[in-house]
Formats: sequence, C-alpha cells, structure tokens
Amino acid sequence: MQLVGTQFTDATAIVGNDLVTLPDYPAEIRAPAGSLAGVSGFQINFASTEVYTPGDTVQTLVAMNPAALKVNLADLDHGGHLILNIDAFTPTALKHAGYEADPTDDQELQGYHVHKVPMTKLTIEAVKDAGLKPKEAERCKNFFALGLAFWLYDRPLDATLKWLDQKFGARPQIRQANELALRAGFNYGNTTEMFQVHYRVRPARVPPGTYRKIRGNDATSLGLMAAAWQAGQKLFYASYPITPASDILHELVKHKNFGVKVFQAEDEIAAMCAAIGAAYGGAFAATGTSGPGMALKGEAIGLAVMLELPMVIVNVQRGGPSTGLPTKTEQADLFQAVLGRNGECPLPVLAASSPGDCFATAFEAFQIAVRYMTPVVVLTDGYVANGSEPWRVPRIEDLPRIAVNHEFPPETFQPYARDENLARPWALPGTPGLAHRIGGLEKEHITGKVSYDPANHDFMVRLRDAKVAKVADMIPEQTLIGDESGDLLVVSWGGTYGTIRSAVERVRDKGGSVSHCHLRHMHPMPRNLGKILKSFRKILVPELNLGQLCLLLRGRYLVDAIGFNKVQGKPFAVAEVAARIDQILNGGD
Amino acid sequence: MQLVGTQFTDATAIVGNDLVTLPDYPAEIRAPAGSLAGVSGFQINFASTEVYTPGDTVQTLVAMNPAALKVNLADLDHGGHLILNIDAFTPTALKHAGYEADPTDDQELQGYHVHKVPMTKLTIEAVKDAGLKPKEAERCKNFFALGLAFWLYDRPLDATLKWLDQKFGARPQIRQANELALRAGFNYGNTTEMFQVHYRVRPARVPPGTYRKIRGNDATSLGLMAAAWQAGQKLFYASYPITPASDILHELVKHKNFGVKVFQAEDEIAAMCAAIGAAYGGAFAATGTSGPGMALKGEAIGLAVMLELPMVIVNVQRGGPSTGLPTKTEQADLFQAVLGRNGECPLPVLAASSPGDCFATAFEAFQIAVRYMTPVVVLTDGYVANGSEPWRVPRIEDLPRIAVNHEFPPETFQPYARDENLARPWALPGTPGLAHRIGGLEKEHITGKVSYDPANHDFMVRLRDAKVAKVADMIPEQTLIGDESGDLLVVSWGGTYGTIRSAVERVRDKGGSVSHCHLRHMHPMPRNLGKILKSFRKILVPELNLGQLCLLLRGRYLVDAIGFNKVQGKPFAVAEVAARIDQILNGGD
Amino acid sequence: MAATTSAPTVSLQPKDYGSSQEIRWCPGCGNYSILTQLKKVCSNLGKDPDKLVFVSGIGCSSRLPYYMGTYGVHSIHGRAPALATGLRLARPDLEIWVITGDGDGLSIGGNHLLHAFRRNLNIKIIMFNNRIYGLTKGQVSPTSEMNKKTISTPYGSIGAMINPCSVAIGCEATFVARTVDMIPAHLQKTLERAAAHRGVAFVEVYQNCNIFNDGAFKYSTDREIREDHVVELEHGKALIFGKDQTKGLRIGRNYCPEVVTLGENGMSIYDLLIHDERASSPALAFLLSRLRHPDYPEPIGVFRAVKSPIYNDLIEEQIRRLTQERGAPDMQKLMYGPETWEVN
Amino acid sequence: MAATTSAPTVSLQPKDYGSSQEIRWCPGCGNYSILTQLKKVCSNLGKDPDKLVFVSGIGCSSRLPYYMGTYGVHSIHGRAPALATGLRLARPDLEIWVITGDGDGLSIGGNHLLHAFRRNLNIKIIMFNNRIYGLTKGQVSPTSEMNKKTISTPYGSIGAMINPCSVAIGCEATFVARTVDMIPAHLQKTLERAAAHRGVAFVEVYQNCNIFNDGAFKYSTDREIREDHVVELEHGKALIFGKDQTKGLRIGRNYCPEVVTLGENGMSIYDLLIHDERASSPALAFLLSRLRHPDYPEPIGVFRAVKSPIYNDLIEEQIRRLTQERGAPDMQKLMYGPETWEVN
Ligand SMILES: Cc1ncc(C[n+]2csc(CCOP(=O)(O)OP(=O)(O)O)c2C)c(N)n1
Ligand SMILES: Cc1ncc(C[n+]2csc(CCOP(=O)(O)OP(=O)(O)O)c2C)c(N)n1
Ligand code: SF4
Ligand code: SF4
Ligand SMILES: [Mg+2]
Ligand SMILES: [Mg+2]
Repeated sequence: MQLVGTQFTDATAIVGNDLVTLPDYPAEIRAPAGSLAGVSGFQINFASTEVYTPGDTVQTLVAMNPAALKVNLADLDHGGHLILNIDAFTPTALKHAGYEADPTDDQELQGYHVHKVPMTKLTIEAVKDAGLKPKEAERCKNFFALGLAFWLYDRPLDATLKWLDQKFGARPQIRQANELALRAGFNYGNTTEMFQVHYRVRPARVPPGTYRKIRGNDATSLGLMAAAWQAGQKLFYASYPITPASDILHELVKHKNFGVKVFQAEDEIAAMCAAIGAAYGGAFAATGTSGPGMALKGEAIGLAVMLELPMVIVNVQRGGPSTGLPTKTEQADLFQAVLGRNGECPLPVLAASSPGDCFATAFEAFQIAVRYMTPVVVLTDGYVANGSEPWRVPRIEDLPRIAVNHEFPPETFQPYARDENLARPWALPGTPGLAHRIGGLEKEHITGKVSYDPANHDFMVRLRDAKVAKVADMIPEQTLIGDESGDLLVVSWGGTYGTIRSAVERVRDKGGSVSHCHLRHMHPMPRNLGKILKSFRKILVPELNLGQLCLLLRGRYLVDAIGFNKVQGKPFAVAEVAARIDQILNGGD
Repeated sequence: MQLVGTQFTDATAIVGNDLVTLPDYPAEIRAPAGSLAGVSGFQINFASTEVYTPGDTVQTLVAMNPAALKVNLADLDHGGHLILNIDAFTPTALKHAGYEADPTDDQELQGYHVHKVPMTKLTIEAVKDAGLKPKEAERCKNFFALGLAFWLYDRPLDATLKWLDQKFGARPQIRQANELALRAGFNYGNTTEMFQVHYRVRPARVPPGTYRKIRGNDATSLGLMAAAWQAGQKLFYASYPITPASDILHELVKHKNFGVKVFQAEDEIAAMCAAIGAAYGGAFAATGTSGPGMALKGEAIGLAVMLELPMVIVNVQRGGPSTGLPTKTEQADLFQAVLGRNGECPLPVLAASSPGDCFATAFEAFQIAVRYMTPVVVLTDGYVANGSEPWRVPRIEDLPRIAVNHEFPPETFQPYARDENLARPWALPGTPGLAHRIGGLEKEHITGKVSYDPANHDFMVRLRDAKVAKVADMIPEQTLIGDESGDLLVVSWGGTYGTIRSAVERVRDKGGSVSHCHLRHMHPMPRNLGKILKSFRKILVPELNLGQLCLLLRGRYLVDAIGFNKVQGKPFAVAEVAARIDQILNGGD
Repeated sequence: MAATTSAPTVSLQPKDYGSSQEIRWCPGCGNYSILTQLKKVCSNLGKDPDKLVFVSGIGCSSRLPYYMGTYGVHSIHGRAPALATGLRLARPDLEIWVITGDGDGLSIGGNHLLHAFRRNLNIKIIMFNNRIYGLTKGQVSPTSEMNKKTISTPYGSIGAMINPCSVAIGCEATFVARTVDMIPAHLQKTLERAAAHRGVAFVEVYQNCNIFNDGAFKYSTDREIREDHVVELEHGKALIFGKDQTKGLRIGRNYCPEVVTLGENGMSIYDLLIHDERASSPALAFLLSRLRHPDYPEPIGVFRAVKSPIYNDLIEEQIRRLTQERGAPDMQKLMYGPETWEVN
Repeated sequence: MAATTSAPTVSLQPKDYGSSQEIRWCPGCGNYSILTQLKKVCSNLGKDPDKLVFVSGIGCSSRLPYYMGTYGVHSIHGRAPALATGLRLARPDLEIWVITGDGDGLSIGGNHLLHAFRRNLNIKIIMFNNRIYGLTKGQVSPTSEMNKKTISTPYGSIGAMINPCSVAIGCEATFVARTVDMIPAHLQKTLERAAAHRGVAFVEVYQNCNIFNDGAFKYSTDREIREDHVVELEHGKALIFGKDQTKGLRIGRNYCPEVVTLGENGMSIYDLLIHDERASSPALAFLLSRLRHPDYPEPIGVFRAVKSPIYNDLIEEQIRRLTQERGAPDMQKLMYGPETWEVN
C-alpha cells in the first residue's frame, strides 16, 4: 500500500497540485495480511490551493480488504466514495477482521457512495497474458486500485510507468503485469459507469520555481549535505538505525561520490561520540536518531557542549515514553532536547515545520553550529519525516555560504579564546603549532586548561549560556500570520504547522480575532517573542504532548498560555483545533 | 587531612555541639603533596546553637604547608588564628606553592594571629620512642595538629584514642606514635603560652533523643535499608562507581547479613536495568549515581516508567556539565530529573536538605515508589553526601511500615488494572496463575497488552501523568519558616537548606519581612505551594545552578520569581544570601 | 519473596506454553521454528510455566516473550542481559531465558553479554542470528558478511563480521553452543542441553530472515548439501562429516585445523580431532568456533560446557556466611552506628 | 581538511613530546613508566607531534593525553574508541592513539572496543591494566582476580576476571600484544610494534597501581622471579622461559598446553610450540592468551599481527570508486531529485 500511495503522490505532485501525505504502517515488518494490526494505510490530501495537512477525513477510501475497511471507515466523510475490492470480502476475511456480518450488505455503509469492484478477479484476468503464477498475478491488484484512483482524480500514468520500468526492468513479466493492472484499473473507471463524479483538481497557486516532491527525511539529508557543500567541506553522518530516523542514514549513504562519510555505529552513544570525533577533525558532523536513542546520547552531548565543537543532532520524534509507539508521531521530546542533560548544558534547538522545511532547518542548524561552535539539535517528527509535499527546490547559488576558519597564528593561539560570537577557535589536529588538549573537565577561560577554580567555573557556565543565548542575534525575528494583536494567539512548533495554520485561517475567514505564531527556534527563542505574546489577550499552545512548549513560554515570559494537547500518535485534525479556537474566542476555557 | 578532620568532627559531635562540615579534596587520588592542586581541606562549623552551614569563613586555619596557606587564607576571618607548620615552609615548598617570598615574614599575614609551630620537628621528637622510620614518624604530624586543635576547642581525646586502637590495633608502633603526636599537640597548646584564647563551646540546644554523627551518603544508605526493613523485604542496590555517589555502594555492600544484595554493574545502564529486573522480581530495588551516570540511565528510566515498577534512583549531584567538576557540589540536575527523558515520562522527584535528611528522603522515596508503583528520583549533592552533621536517630518503631502486596486472585488479575492510587498490581513472576508479559511498547489500559490504539495511548499518557500528580495526596503540605505572607519569600531546595535558613533568620532577626520555603518535593509539588507563593510580594530562588527551580515555579505558578545563582562548585555563603535578601527588601532587583 | 508455587499436577503439552497473543512474524520466518522447539523443550522437561521468565531486548526475535504463556519482559534494545541479571540476583528460584538478536546482542548490547558471560550468571541466552536487522528493515548487522549489500550499505559493508561463539568463548562463557532453525531435532537437543547447564548458557541459532536476508544459512539447512558444510560436535567423538561421513578434521601444522578425507594419505579416524567440550582451557572450543563456511564445515552443537562458580550462587553464599557470622540483623543498632550520645 | 603540515626539521627528543602540564599521578605509579616509554617511542620513530592525537576515556590512565605535547581529547568514560572512530574516518592523515584503563575499556566501554576490533580501524589502543579502578578509589574491575577484597567487595569479588587479550582475539583484533610497565625495553619494543601495525593494534600493559592494588603483577616485574613466570613471545621462535632458559611450552594431550623441562623425558626444543603471530586463524594466539599465572608462565609480546582490510581504507576506497563512476558531484542536481516540475 505504501508503494502505490507513493506512486499516487508522485503523479499528483507532477500535475502541480499542492499535497500532504500521511503514511500509516504497522510496527511489524510483515504484519499478517487481513488482520486489523496488519492494515497499512496511506492518506493524501491535494488541492489547487495550498494544503497544509493530510486532511482530517477522506473523501475517497479504497479498502482492499475487510480489515482495511474496519480500521479506516471512521475517517471517511459522510457522502464520500468507498471503493471496495469485493473479492476480498470472503467469510474468513470478514471474520478475521472481526465482522459478524458482511458490512457491504449492511446499514453501516449507508450514506456513502459504495463501489464494489471485483479487483482481484479483474486483475487476474487483466494480467493473464503476462504469464505470472497465480499468487504473483493477484499481487498486481494494488496497481489496479491505483489505476482506478488515477482515473478518478485525473492523474497521468507516465510517471508510474517510468517507475515500473526502473523497478522491474530486470523482471519484464512483473513489469508488464503491473502495467496491465494499472491500465485495467484506469480503464475500468473510464468505461464502467459506476462513478458519478470524476474529479479534476487544477494546479495549486504557489510561488513560481522548480518543484519536486520531497519526503521529510530526504529533505533533512539534503539540508545537511547542502550545508557542507556551501562550506566547501565534507559531511560525516554517524547513526544507529531506529524508526523513524533510519531513512536519513539510508539516503545519505547513497552519496559517497559527494564525499559523504556515513558510519553505522554500534549504538547511539558511539554514533554521538563518532560525530564528536569527526567534528574535532574538521568534518561537518551530524548524527540522527529518535527519542530512545536521544536519551542514550545525553551524556556525550554534554561532552560536545563542553568541547564546544560544531555538529548537528537530529531527533525524529516518535511516540513515547520508552519504546512507546515507534511508528507513530509525537512532539514529546522538546524538554529532553532543551533541558534533558546533567549540569547546565545549553545548546540551540530548532524544529522543522513540514517535510520540505526539514531542508532549511538542517541547513540553518549547521550555520549556527559552525558560527557559534556548538552542537545544535534539530527536532523533526515521524509525521514530517515520512510525509511528503511539493517543495520548491532552492537554487544552490541562492543558498548562503558557510564560512569556516581553521587557521590561527600559533603565536597567539589559545584553544578557549573567544571571537565576537563567543565562539572558540575550531583548530584542527594536524595543524602545526596548535597542539592542545581538550576534554570534559571544566576548562579555564582562554587557555582551555583543566581548572577547578570556583570563579572560573561560574564564569564558564555563564559564558556557555550566554553564547547560546547569543544565537538569537543570528536568527530572524519571529513572524506572525494574522494581526499583530488581538484576542487569541495560537503558538505552535514543529510538524503541526500545517494543521494549526489551516485551523487559524478557517477561523479568521469567519472573522475570528486570532493569529498564528509558529516557532522554529525553540532555544534560544526569537528576541521579539515576548513582545508578541504580550500583545494578545489569550494564548493557546496546541501540541502533540502534555504541554512542553506551553510550560517553557509560561516560565520564560510569564504569560498565561494554555495548552491544547493530543497524544494519540497522530497529527491534529484541523477541525478539532478550529473548534477549540472557536470555543476560546467564545469565552470558554 | 580528611582523616583528622573526621576525628575532630567525631569529638565535636560527642561533646554535643551542633556541627556542619565541608570536606574539600582534589580530584586526583594522590595529588602531588605541596602543590596547589593537591591541597586537601576540611572545614567544620560547630556551635551551641543550631548550625546549618560549614561557615562562610573560618576563625581558625591550620595550614600544614605553604600551598594550604595559599589556597585557604582568603577564607580566614580577619583577626582569626592562623596556625602554621613552620617546618614545611622551606624555600622549595614556597616556590612550589607559587610564593615569591616567604609569606610568614610578610605583610600579607598582618591582621591575623599567626602561630608558627615547628610541627614536624616536634612530632618527630615526640614519637621517637615508638621506633618508627623517619618517613613514618613525620606522617604523624597531622595528629599533632589535631591535638592542638582539640586543646584549642576543648575537645576530649578519648574517641580518637579509641579509633586509633581500632585502626592500628595490628600495628602498635604506629598506634602509639599517633597517640604520642596527638598528646604532644594537645600539650603544646596547654603548655606554651602562644594562644591568647582557649575556646569553650557548650552543647547545642537540640530536641532530646539519641544522636549520632552521620554523613549524607551513609544516611541515604540507611534510609534505603530501613525502607526495605519496614516492608519486611530485601534491598537490592545496583550501581556503577562514580564520585560522589560511590560511598553509598561502599556502605551498602557491608550489610550482606541484612540480605542486602549489592551489584556493581558494568555501567550505569546495566545498573538501572538490573534494578528494573530486581524490582520486577519483587525486591526493594535502588540504584545510585551522579549526573553523567544519570544521563546514561535515561532510556532505561523510561522503561521503568512504562513498566510501572517501584524503585529508587539516587543522583548525588556534582559540578557539570559533562565530567565537569567531579568532586564539587552543584544543583544543576533538577531539569534532568524532572524533564530529561524522551516522551511524556513523569516520575516523582525528591531532594534531601542535609546529611541527616538523606535518611528520611530515601525512606519516603520508597514509600511513594511502592504505593504508586513508580520509579522515584532522589536528588542529593556532593555537599550533602560528603558532609556530616549530628543526627537524631529515629527509633525503628516510630518509622512507618510500608505495605506491600503481591497477591492477586488469578481469576480477575489484570496486569494494568488500577487501585485507588492508580497503581497497577505488583504481581511477581513465579506466582501461579498470574503469568503476563510487560514491555516498553505502549500498553492497553487494564490488560497491559501491546496497543497501538490512538485513544488508548492518549489515555495512558494522561493516566501515568495523573498517577504521579496524585503523589501530592500523600506528601505533606508545604511549610514555611517565618510569616505566611510578606514582602519576600525565599524558596530553596536540596542541600542549600542550612545556608538559606541561616540567611533568612539573620535578616528576620533584624526585622526584615522575609520567609523561607524549602522544598523537598520537586515533583509533584505540594498542593498548597501555589497559594503560598501568591502570598508574597516577591520571590527569590537561590540555587547552585542558573535557575532551574525558578523556571519551574514561574511556569507552573506564573509568579515572577527571580533567581540568585551561584555555580562555583561550592555552597552559598550565608552572608551573600543575606546581602541579596537585604538588597531586595530595600527595593533592589 | 512472597511468591509461592505448586508443581504443575498434569504434564503440559507444547501448546500450553504458548500465549493467546497473535504472532506477528512474517510468514516463513525462521523464528516460528525456534518458538515451536522452545515450547517443545519446555514440555519435554516438564517446566512450570509460572516459574519461567523470558526477557528480551528489541528486534523481531525479541518479540518472542509475547508468544510464551509464561512471565516475560520485552525490555529495551540490547539490555536484556542486564535486566535479567537483576532479576536473577533478586530471585534465585526462577528460570530465566534471555532472547536476543544479532543486532540486539552484539551491536548495542555487546557489553552486557560480555559481563553476563564472565560473571557466569545462571541464565540462558538464546541469540537468533539472522545476520541482519530485521525489525528496522534490513540494515547490516555485526554478524553480516563483509561486502554485504543492505539498505545501509548499498555498496557493500566494510566491517568484518563477528563470530558470536568466538566472542562468548573469549569472554569466559561456560556453555557455548550453536544450532540451526531448520534442523528441529538438533535445535531441540541443543536447547535442552542449555536448559540443563547451571551457569550462563549461550546458544547461537542460525535463523533465516526470509524478507531481508533470505538464504543466509542455506548451506547449513539445505538437505542436499548441508552434510558437507556442517559438522556436528559431540563430546568425546571425532569430528567427522560429509554426506558419506568420509571427511574429518584434524589439527595440522602450526595448530591449524585441516580437512582430511578418511582413507586418503593414510588418514584414519585416529588422526582426527576429538571433541572435548569439558576441557578446562577454552582454546579448543575457540579453535572450533573459527571454522567457517566455505573454507571449513561449520560446527554445530556444544562447543563448551564446563562447571564454574556461579555469580548468583556466590552472592547467596556470602549472605549466608555473613549472616552466620554476625547473627540476626538489627536495624536499630545499625542506625545507631558506632557512637551515639544522648540529649535530654 | 584545511590542515597542512611540514615535516619536523630536527629530530625531537622524548621530552619534546611532553606537555607543560603538571603530572598528577601518585608518586610511584606505573603510569609514569608508560608515559616515559611512549615519548621515547615517538622520538625513536620521529613522529610529528602535530600529527599525533591521543584520545582517552576517564580514569587515572586516561589522564595521559594531558601530559603529551600533541593533540589530545580526554573524553568520557568508556567512549574513547568511538570518538577515535569518528576522528579516524574524518581524518585519514592523523595518527591516533587511544588510551584506556581496564575499567574504562572493559567495564563501561567493552562494546566500543569490540567494534573497534572487528572493524579493524587503523588506531592504536593501549590499555593500562592495573586490575582496579584507580581514579574512583579502588573498586573491583573486570580484570580483578576472583575473591579480591576491595572497597566495593569487602568480602571478596565474585565475578570471574576477564582476559583483555582473549577478548581482543575473540573479537577479531588484528594486532594483540601484552607488555609490562616495569620492563621498559619490552614496553618500548611492543609500543613500536603497535605503532608499525596498519589496522587496529591492541596493547595490554600490566600497570602497577601502588595505592589500591600494589604488587598485582609482582610475579612479572620482580627481577628475582619474573623469568620463571613470564614467557616472551617471538615470531618463529620456540616458547622457552625460565631463569636458565630450560623450560618450554608444548601442546600436550587434548590440545592442552603443558610446561616441560628441556632435557627431561627426552624433551628437546623441537617438541616445543613455535610462535606464529601471523597465523591466519587466531586459535594459537588465543591458546597462548589463556596461559595464566601461577599455572603457566604468562606470555608477553605480540600474540597476533595479521594483515586484514582496514575499515577506514575501505570507506575511502568506496568513495573513490563511486566518484569515479559518477563523475563530479552536482549538488543542484541532487536537490532536484528524480522528477521536477516548473511553476511560473
Ligand atoms: C535505543 C534503540 N536504538 C535503536 C532501536 C531500533 N532497533 C530496534 S530492533 C533493532 C535491531 C534489530 O536487529 P536484531 O537484534 O538482529 O533483531 P532482528 O529483528 O533481526 O531479530 C534496532 C536497531 C531501538 N529500538 N532502540
Ligand atoms: C559515566 C561515568 N560513570 C562513572 C564514572 C566514574 N569513573 C571514573 S574513572 C572510573 C574507573 C576507572 O578505572 P580504570 O579505567 O581501570 O582506570 P584507572 O583509574 O584504574 O587507570 C570510573 C568508574 C565516570 N567518570 N563516568
Ligand atoms: S523481518 Fe525477517 S526476522 Fe523479522 S519477522 Fe520478518 S522474516 Fe522474521
Ligand atoms: S590511584 Fe593508582 S593508578 Fe591512579 S595514579 Fe594513583 S597509583 Fe596510579
Ligand atoms: Mg537480526
Ligand atoms: Mg584500572
């Protein structure tokens, strides 16, 4: 299902619609087909206006078996289209999915446009010339469904056909059969008179430029690479596989011809330490993981803070605590990123707001890291990382260059001297005359020697804090969507951007006095944020956690922000956020 | 030096003075004698009134060599007594300590009562009958110094003589020599006319009872043991050595006859996991460490939260970040304890306020852990852990019993069912009929089965949060020292108790409108705390960090608390806190 | 501990050791066979399910505890041996099995295994070695062959493979064995031997991941060829293998193992290596663990099985001794410490 | 990398490799001797101090980098090999030495060592084995003898001791050696061998902690007796030892090593084991690593030194190959990805 979902997304991007996707797959590798736990879903929202979310509900649901129907029916709009592979609704399958009676004959489906399609039979029939074994032939039914969807939404087949060429070039039978099934599905839609409507979605109005479809984890990978490229340096990426961050590893390892060095470490601690070693050696070093791995890295991140070396640490957040819900999304690692280490251990934290935004966020993280000589944490989440959207590809010449300096006159060199950004020199081993020793014990200001001096420790703790606070000099002022003051400000961060923005716009369109402030810079926060917060009567902070940003805003700015919290392993729905906004504007609490 | 400091402390406790000590030793095992880095100090404050701190400055300083003089002179009160082992002020030693000229002949010492005592020579002379080798004989000079101090402050020699018997019973020559040196020092004070004053400090007025002197880490050990004892259960303690927590391990391992099982693990992660395994098996399980080790335990603490098993995690805080200042004190791991894990991962956090209070805190931690089926973090710090004070020993029959239930009817047993405290059943492996599986994936309410259901996840996240919040039902209401409202409330936590209390009392004695609120319960906080905070015009939060409690109070209660922060690896001085209080009361900020 | 038990009154069938949880491994996965044999072993040995605890880390393999109707903990990645250690020390009465994978046990968790081995804790450790990360979708593992193409090594892996049995032997393990998912009788026998060992028992199971590393152990499972590629270790027996049992292993020059053909060059069974699983030095076991396909037949069976002091026994022993020496514990006295004084 | 270097013009003396930092080890500590020899080796081999990096964990031993006038990182407990791995991969031009202790390397850090070994990274790893935790004041270590009384095991330790060389050999290390702090010539020679090895080089140094474990290796350092308790390994030479060189080692029955006296029972040098550090199987090296005082003389010298593909070479090789195949990298093209469309 993930595969055909991706194909549909590609085709949709190419016709120029704006789109957002929400893949949803089980934690098991091959969960038993037909069981509720084994249902693999793929939701896509596309429109000719800008879209920010995968849609709260769906207008068309394709259910390949009873289990899929059971799991997803609740999301289908009343009056929506329900396309069923009726061949799969056998008594056994129905029982397996927990249906007492056949729902296709039932009340339950009243109010939907139900289309019963014998997809298996039609597919087998369609592909019979390809000469596959029956099992293989049957497997082509997903492409039949895809063809049907393409017809329904008027998508071109070309990209998928091209993809089939690439994918199954070596197995022409399978390639051919999938094409046959795809066309059969498309044609089925075309020729049967089953469908009352045939949608046509026009290209979205978006800024001009060259667009591509991009997944969040791929954008993160490109952002890291582009930063190294813009500095004329090499990227080093150390990681231990973990859902949903592994795809960054899988992507970066492909690009050895860019000089990218990828190291699959024995665990997350080793990955973090290897990144430190590489950064010490002068590489653009990064590491990526998810919450549990982030927990393991904590001690070594402390070392990176003490050594004051630049590197980027990506946390693709997932459902927690502990192993939690590994394949689901959540925003509950903010505290961990900002406050979760021993001692006073400050570092900058950024959060990406959408798949495409992962690029800019990763890029900016390196800009900060190198300028301030500090590790930087980038928070994305499962939703942003696995989801995809059209992305206007920046022109490389429009990206800023990242200045790196490793040269210091040996006569005056001091490893913990400071420049105007309070950064210490990035002096590399191997450089004649600059030999020095660094480590995790407290350092003497300027000389970098081990120092147990009480006043020096106090000074250095405050210096590290001031250095990170100074990052606020570099980052842009916080912007708003909506008026600069009013009844309600909705403050969000990270992957909820699209939903919250849609919800706020929906309420604004009805005349509600509400604005939207979406944070990328979690630490330090933009200098003007306090002023913004104080310009609104009420503040609402919707988060996929129990109120982490909310507590930080309250503590820092002493504003009575209230939380709107959902911890279900899935994104907000626009409607629920809009309803909450309405409620507050109407005086509720 | 640590050894004779301890002896002096013991003798002082026995004469019934209240006392507080501050040992201060280098990070090196045997730092080169005579170097500044090698100076080992021991500060003690004792009085006939209650004392809460080791004293900001000292009245009498004994310097055994030039380096000790250099490091400690700044702490000596003007007009204080300075006792020098003049034999050690050789040209080489002076140079080694960085003195250009001999300070004993210098201006620098004007204003002090300087007593030059040829301690080495006198000691060698005194012990010559014991027949030691010259090196050994010379080593007795610390006991000469101790004898002198005993005379000066009118302490009895008996306890030290008894201790010498025990310690050197097998080596009668050394025993005898040390006694000779001790007496020689005492007699020297008695017979020479060097000293103008001879102090006599009367016993302190403290509540009646049986007292002993206790070090913080020992009190923690006893508190853990007493909790298991009061539950009729066995203590299991897993730990990996780390300064300043190792002494808990060293103490507990002695008590195998109590059935205490101590496991020195291969690292902190293993120690944490072993504690989880033991708790699962029904032991009263605990683990102890310091900041860097705490960082490593983070992931496994998340598992403990998910498994909902009772255990106690002790963090003896030290100077950070990273390796930081391993032998110095700090309070900068509060964020880490309360917020430093992936996902929404709440657990109760307590902090001990003095060496003796470590007992009650550790004990209470187990009470909470078992009643609410949750891991509990206990924060102490290097100052509290290594320091000692007189402690009124509780009578075992006055300690509460801790009820433990492992029996559940198999017919109705559900591993994630809840009792009135929202605790799940502590069902032990090996029990017939209760076999069940637990793990780090999200659990279904009641059944404990793995569940990816969105609504269940949200429910469980909130349930775990509510359970920990419910601990506030069990803990006492917050108390105050001083009036219930006024101009200024000083809020402190952990090991700064004594200093802050003294400072507040000092200002109150002068009529200042200031009260003191000292927190033990860091999470959840006492139910009445918000009300207390709102009863004062201003709130000051002195902490040995950059403002961690301060941020939490601001965020939770929306009060404009301001911080007073010192991160020097050492406690506050009463005077500096009092000065800050004065300043605020006088309208400063 | 409060737990009390009564022996099961009727003997249990393999299925009685299963749980009601739906099994979520891929169809065709080698894990099924291991699970089946494990239940059979429990039944054969008449184990009390309430006394059994399965502790695992994270990975496809580590899901096993959910499928046993015993006690179980599905812990975190790599840490099962550490958790089992605490449980073992707290509870001498239980039987504890650790289930781990090649990634779980030898990548992130290698150090805990090392220490479980050297301490000789009385626990069984079963490693499902499929030479790949299954659960996270096919990355290279420390037991993957050099040059292996995986999603994380598209141009071939570059780290040498580690040999789980060599590691165990090098880290002082007292029982080390290897078996194969698709040779059920041998698997069963080997698990039974492990169950019988007092001390730490390590079993490497070659396990086929038919999704991400299909056929990795074909040479050892394919009936056509396996007898030429596998040699079965039996204590006191010569190392003979091959379809017609004409091949043997001997120690050649420089302490190097050699494959010889019986009958050729005057080779007879008396020239062959005799297996000694009880040798006090682990050197022979180590030598055997180094035999690798395709240069040599790979040994399956028990490499090493020796008696040695057991950590958890020794701790109980110390407690007993100290309790005898010091008499009944007195908490109040301990709290008073060496010296007290009274204030009235 | 931006770093450029010029070869040192004059040859440097050992002292030129020292730093100005005051040394803070206890007087009499074995670490002094190791530091001295290390500087001598650098001088003998004409190393450029600016190309040397010493990376350590935490412990008394791990303070060493501060005392070298080279580049250095005093990292966190147990993680030096991991940090060195990243540095190694980023910087093929540097010479990297990891300094670790028995606790740092084999307690908390065992797993990183294991993986550094199996990857065969080109780094040198020197383990100062004093069989105790020095810095934290004397707790038991994984290399402490059974039954050892320490502050954390007042009634005797109960976990078996681990053998660093056995572990290294079991984990595929390509160079494994042992030497002793108080035999300076041997120490120097062994460090020079390690320096010359391309790939991972592991050296265990017996090191006396005179404060917490004084005399632990007396049998190997005491001139009176050491020749009877230590056997020096030399490639291609028979294993002979003893004050008057009359004792030898051979493989006896059941592949068990035996001590024999030359001349007795017709034993001659031709019966003895010949050391082969280059054997492709690590079995012989492993067997030798098991020889333990007092049952056997303990071998010092190089157990194993073999050539094998080097992780960091292979990664460079892959980069070279891919770059050749694909031509100059084009970042813009990569960003465009497989499919783009224009919006005007
Ligand atoms: C701390 C942490 N890091 C990474 C992961 C992701 N992860 C889960 S299982 C696994 C590897 C599984 O491989 P293996 O142990 O061989 O088990 P298999 O699935 O092959 O049976 C990884 C990397 C995790 N769950 N936790
Ligand atoms: C995470 C962490 N845990 C524990 C410690 C405390 N610690 C410092 S050194 C050390 C052991 C040192 O032993 P070893 O490696 O043998 O070095 P030695 O001092 O004997 O040379 C320990 C436990 C630490 N610094 N960090
Ligand atoms: S991914 Fe491999 S190991 Fe995991 S269940 Fe599927 S076949 Fe088995
Ligand atoms: S404690 Fe031991 S190892 Fe550490 S410096 Fe002192 S003698 Fe050396
Ligand atoms: Mg595997
Ligand atoms: Mg050591």
